[in-house]
Amino acid sequence: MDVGFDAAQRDLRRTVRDLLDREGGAGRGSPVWRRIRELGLLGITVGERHGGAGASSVELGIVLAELGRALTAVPFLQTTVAATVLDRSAAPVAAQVLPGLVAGDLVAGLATPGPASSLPVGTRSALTGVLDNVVDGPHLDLLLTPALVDGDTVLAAVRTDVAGVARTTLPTVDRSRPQARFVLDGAPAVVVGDAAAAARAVDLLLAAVAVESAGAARHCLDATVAHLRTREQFGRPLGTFQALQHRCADLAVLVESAWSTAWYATWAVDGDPATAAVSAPLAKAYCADAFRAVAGEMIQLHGGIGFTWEHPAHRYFKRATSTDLLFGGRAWVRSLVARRAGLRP
Amino acid sequence: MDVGFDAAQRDLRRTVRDLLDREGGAGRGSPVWRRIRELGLLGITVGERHGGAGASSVELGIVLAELGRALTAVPFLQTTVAATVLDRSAAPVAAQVLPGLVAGDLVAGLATPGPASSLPVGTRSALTGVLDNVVDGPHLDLLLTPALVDGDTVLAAVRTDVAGVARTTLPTVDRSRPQARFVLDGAPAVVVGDAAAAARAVDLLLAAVAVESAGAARHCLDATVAHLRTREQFGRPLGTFQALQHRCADLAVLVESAWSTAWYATWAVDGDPATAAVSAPLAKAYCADAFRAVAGEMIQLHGGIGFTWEHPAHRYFKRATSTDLLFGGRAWVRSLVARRAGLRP
Amino acid sequence: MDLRFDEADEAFRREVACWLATALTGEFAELVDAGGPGREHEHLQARKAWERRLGRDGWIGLGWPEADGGRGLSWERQVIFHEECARAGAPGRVGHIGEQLLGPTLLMFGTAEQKARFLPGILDGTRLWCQGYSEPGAGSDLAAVRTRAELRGGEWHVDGQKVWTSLATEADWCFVLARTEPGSLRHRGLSCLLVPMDQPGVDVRPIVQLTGTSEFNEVFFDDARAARDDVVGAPGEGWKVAMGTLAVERGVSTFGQQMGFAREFERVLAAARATGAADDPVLAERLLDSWMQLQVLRYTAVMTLGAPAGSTPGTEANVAKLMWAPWHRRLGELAVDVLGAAGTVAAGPGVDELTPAQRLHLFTRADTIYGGSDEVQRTVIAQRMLGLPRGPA
Amino acid sequence: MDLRFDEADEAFRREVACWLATALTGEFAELVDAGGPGREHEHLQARKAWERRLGRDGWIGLGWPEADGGRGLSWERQVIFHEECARAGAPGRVGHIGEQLLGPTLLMFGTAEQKARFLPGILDGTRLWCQGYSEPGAGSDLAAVRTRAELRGGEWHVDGQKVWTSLATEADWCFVLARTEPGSLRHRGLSCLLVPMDQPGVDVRPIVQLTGTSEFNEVFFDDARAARDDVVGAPGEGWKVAMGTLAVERGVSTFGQQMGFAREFERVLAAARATGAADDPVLAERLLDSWMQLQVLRYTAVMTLGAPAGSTPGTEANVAKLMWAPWHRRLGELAVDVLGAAGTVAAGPGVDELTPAQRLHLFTRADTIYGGSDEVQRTVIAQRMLGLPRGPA
Repeated sequence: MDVGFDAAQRDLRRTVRDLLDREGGAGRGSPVWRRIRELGLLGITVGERHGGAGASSVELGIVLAELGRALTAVPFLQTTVAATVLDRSAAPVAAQVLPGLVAGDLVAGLATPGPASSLPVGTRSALTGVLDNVVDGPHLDLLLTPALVDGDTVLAAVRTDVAGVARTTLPTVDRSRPQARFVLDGAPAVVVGDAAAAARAVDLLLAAVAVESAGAARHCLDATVAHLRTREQFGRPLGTFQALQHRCADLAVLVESAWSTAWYATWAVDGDPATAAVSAPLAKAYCADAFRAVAGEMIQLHGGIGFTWEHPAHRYFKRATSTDLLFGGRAWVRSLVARRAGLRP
Repeated sequence: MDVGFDAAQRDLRRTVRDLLDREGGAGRGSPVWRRIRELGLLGITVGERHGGAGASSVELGIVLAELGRALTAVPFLQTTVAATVLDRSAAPVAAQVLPGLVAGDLVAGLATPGPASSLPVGTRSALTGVLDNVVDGPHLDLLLTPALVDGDTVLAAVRTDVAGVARTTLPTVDRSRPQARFVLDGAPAVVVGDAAAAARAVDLLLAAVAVESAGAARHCLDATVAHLRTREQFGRPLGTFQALQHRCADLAVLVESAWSTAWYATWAVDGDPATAAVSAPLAKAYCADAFRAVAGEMIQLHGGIGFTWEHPAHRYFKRATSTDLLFGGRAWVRSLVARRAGLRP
Repeated sequence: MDLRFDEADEAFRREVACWLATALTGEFAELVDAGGPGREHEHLQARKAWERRLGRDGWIGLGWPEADGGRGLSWERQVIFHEECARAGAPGRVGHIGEQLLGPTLLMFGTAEQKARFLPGILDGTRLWCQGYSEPGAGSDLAAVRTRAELRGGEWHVDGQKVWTSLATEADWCFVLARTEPGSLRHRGLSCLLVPMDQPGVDVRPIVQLTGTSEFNEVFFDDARAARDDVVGAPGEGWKVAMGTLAVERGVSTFGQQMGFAREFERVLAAARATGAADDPVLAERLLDSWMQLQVLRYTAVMTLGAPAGSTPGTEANVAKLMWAPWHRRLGELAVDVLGAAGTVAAGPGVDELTPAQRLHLFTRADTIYGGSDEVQRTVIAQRMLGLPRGPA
Repeated sequence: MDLRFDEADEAFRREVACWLATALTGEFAELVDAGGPGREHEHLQARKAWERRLGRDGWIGLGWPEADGGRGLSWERQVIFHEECARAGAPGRVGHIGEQLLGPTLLMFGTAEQKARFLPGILDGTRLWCQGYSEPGAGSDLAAVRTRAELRGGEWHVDGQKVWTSLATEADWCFVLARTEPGSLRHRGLSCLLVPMDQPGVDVRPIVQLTGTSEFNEVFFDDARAARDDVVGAPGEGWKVAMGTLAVERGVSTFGQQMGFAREFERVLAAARATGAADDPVLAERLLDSWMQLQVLRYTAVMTLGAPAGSTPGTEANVAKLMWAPWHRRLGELAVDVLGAAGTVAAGPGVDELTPAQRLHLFTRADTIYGGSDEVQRTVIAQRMLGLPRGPA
């Protein structure tokens, strides 16, 4: 067993953190996106034959945790998850698009997972259905989605700029996570994987969301503790008040355990895929809860200032909410855990 | 509107508290039961024509809250609830047994309520079925129970010392609340009320349990606060530690609101019976939750000593648990609220 | 004990309901459900007109003594008025700071001359007030007030900054807690001054909140002036006056607030039924919890409002706040949770274009902070109600 | 990062499992699931024999240095041993205080002579220890220890009272934290003494717990004696030694504890299925929460146990305790709640005749108190892990 991060992984974290501290913006035209492309981070998990770095899900998680911490609004999570999925695919389309994804010329992503009843249906080359609340939808050139073809679940790829695909950008409360609705009406599609590949893609997505959220939750705690150390009321730092200390301790337990759970799932998607079927949805559910709790307390423990637009607390709070409600939502993700753990039929 | 207790009600409370501070014991042979009989408290709600005091459910609640506070183990709640129910009944048996109940020569009680599927069935004069977990069952001479007769719900009375009734005393964790199981096998029965009377009887029972629990919960908080005021650790009273102050404040909110809710329901069973259909089960559910929470914190905030047999904390904790699990249990009582409030079909 | 309104009260309820049904029409029809916490920016001109209408028809100062221009009505009737207003969706008040905070403070501490000058403008709904207590360094710790006022040339010169001042953009006057004895510490040396807002030394800057809207403000005083006599209570007794103001916050209006909560709950329930979330067992349980707690809020208000003084002196309001604020915040969470993914989609692209559910979700985060944070309420309850001893320092 | 056990470790796992399958038979068959917290009173003689069997076959001191008689195994193998013991239902240890607390303390602070005298009896399972730290006035506040010891006539004379001493009735020796410098305050002037239990000056009185059983004891020292050299560390350095002991509490045994928790959870789940409670949506959700949290406990133990030292120094154990203790307490609540009314009926009329579910429900109330209460853990985490400043006094 080898629990820690190695030197290269620690270097990667430092590099990404430095980058995100320096560069800002949102979306595909932003300076931060340009630097992410330049550093080759988009191909981090993609095999070298497609121009990637061939690293594992752990390295991907390191970048995601930092993006969560900074709440950077770029389509990195979606693109790298899609690229990882395609890198495992034998479909010819994978080899065609992967260089563009690695270079950042193309942006791809997964449709929001959910119950089978919401999947598009059709043939192996044309799909019909509605894909709603697709995260980073306004940016996507390529959309991956589980679909029902002749009664079987497959993983399909759909280009977004073709006839048969109508995209509507949705306004969002969490402005760091844009969304679109896609209406597929006999949209041209190619199959890139079977039902197992579709399930693994969702597991990867959920683990990625978990580790991103864990990074964000950790930042909420750090920022809150820093505030309490310096802000004075009643003639002394707020952080000396025992009631607040004890609440921070409970948050620390939540953050530490969410962090461990997210990393376990992130490692498992590559390191032990069979167990990821449980640990990935479990991590998503647990980290979303933890993130909502700590972001809520971040506002509360900052007092009035935490309630202003100017202070970043609300951005974490809105991100935490969207993390919980999107990606299948709370009930569906928990039902995955319950069924896969054998707790429910 | 008249919210407070009047002078006579305050006198009653003082009388009962003094009595319970002085007299102890458990069950029908105890000194405390003898004094309760002597004071005529068993007939508190019974009309004067049957030898009672003709007071309202509020006066009954005053006695119950004190019994909850002291955790006195006598079949008062059951007997007075049964007597109140019978006092409203036109059945001849009511007039026959009420003088005995008022005098304390007879002890009666209601079977634990629950879903209709668990009711005994039969004719208007003979019932068959199992009545389990009957509170104070070992003491009861007369048992009231809703029953199904020709498809209708009625309220029936069954003597416990006759052929066709087999009683088994059950050992209990909460030793202040004995139980028995009654197996009725064509047991002789008389109908003492219709379906509405059966429902009102259950509402009264639930309100009575609520106000008894509210009294007990208030005592748990009082005792815990008293302990924290005096017990020193780290060179000062535990009660000066802010984290403990804030937890006590949350308990105080729980206790105050449970107290108000219990009194609202207790008043409503006589003062506004239509609303008691919601407020009585709601009060039982809310007060049981509050009582469990405050009794659990009573152990925690007393530290090791609260974990010993010698300290009374565990008796309140066990009583709180049995309060929640008995009298229909948590899910059933909440489902009553949900249905009667129109939240669920 | 009798927890019902009597028949005469119920007749009064019908009178209020009839008046509202008539009045909330025409120019005021658009005001149904407008205003109030989280929506304070809506329809301000019409709500000011509504305030004058209330005053004209005698619905302001119901509980004030008749000698002071009020109607001297019982607390039951005041409750009924607030309940019926909430039930009818009458708009959030813009005059409530005058009616419910400054007015009672003047009734307690004001001189006859002050009452004669200031109460009529409140009662007829023409003069609006805001409250200048909190400061950037004095939120939970009000005694840390640093705004100072000096009596020079026959008038008070006020300098400092207030914050979280609701409706400061609309108010004609502000009652300001200021330090009038230089060098005084904590609770001593403070005074409560009545300061006109329309003067060069007063600058109001709205604070943009996490909802993208503004209803709280910063108020800057830069050599602002107040008349020598416009101090409530004696100079230096401002702490006593401020505590008096805070003690009257909430009370009979609680019932109206709860009626408003019930309307909000009904909307959340309707959304849950529309989306099918009401059939999800976990959400159904949360809806039931929320509804039950709302009844508990009401039972508790009924049982404590009219309770004989002295049982748990003065802490009923703290208990009530610590019940409703977290409840309301949880309702906000439930409001978006029953919508699921749809709960993340805004009403439009503007930063302030939120759906009612989202506004509830976001704005209720303030409930546990303003008007005495949950933490302050807990300390007050622990020390004043339970008698737990203060810690060191 | 690789969070799996390697193949050689898995081979070791099979070896342990085989040994347990063979050993837990015959005279030891009755010990399956016996003992441990809440059941410490069960089968004591057989469990003492089991301890000697463990020692004979080399299963005590797996992680101790080979030079000190241990086997010098990796933490992975120690984890595996604890996991397999729990999986097989091996009985609660009676020698764990010696192996897991005193032994490591002697390895850190003991002299060569002390190690030679005391470690073999622990390793062969023949000498049992108990821990004399807590006192009636020194629970959470260990520095308030008042038991005193004085060096007179070449030996220590010990007077005082300890409390919450597990297995004191069975122990041969006790390590006692005592004040050896008269008039010393708080952390100073304490020493850690090794005191034989079988002497006239030591009196053990069992404490009857809310379960009706006893596993904690009071231990009274009335001029009890300890040899001059039987002090661990220098006289006066007892605080350092005691803190060292507390720091080694828990660690690899956490995994065995979690495996035991999993067995308890399975029993609760089975009961819920048998009663139909598993179909009640609220209880089903609580069962799922419990199961998920149990996985989180394991993930957290995996990720922190082997983490490089220095990341969050020394507070992993505090985080772990604040996770498992409330979790276990909630499992106890769930255990009776899934039984409903039947959960209130005892196994028999005796005060200690509880069902396993009831015992879990009642005994887990102690989990959040002993071994550092939740409150103490929170303060340690806030100040040592998060770096929040101490308050006044």
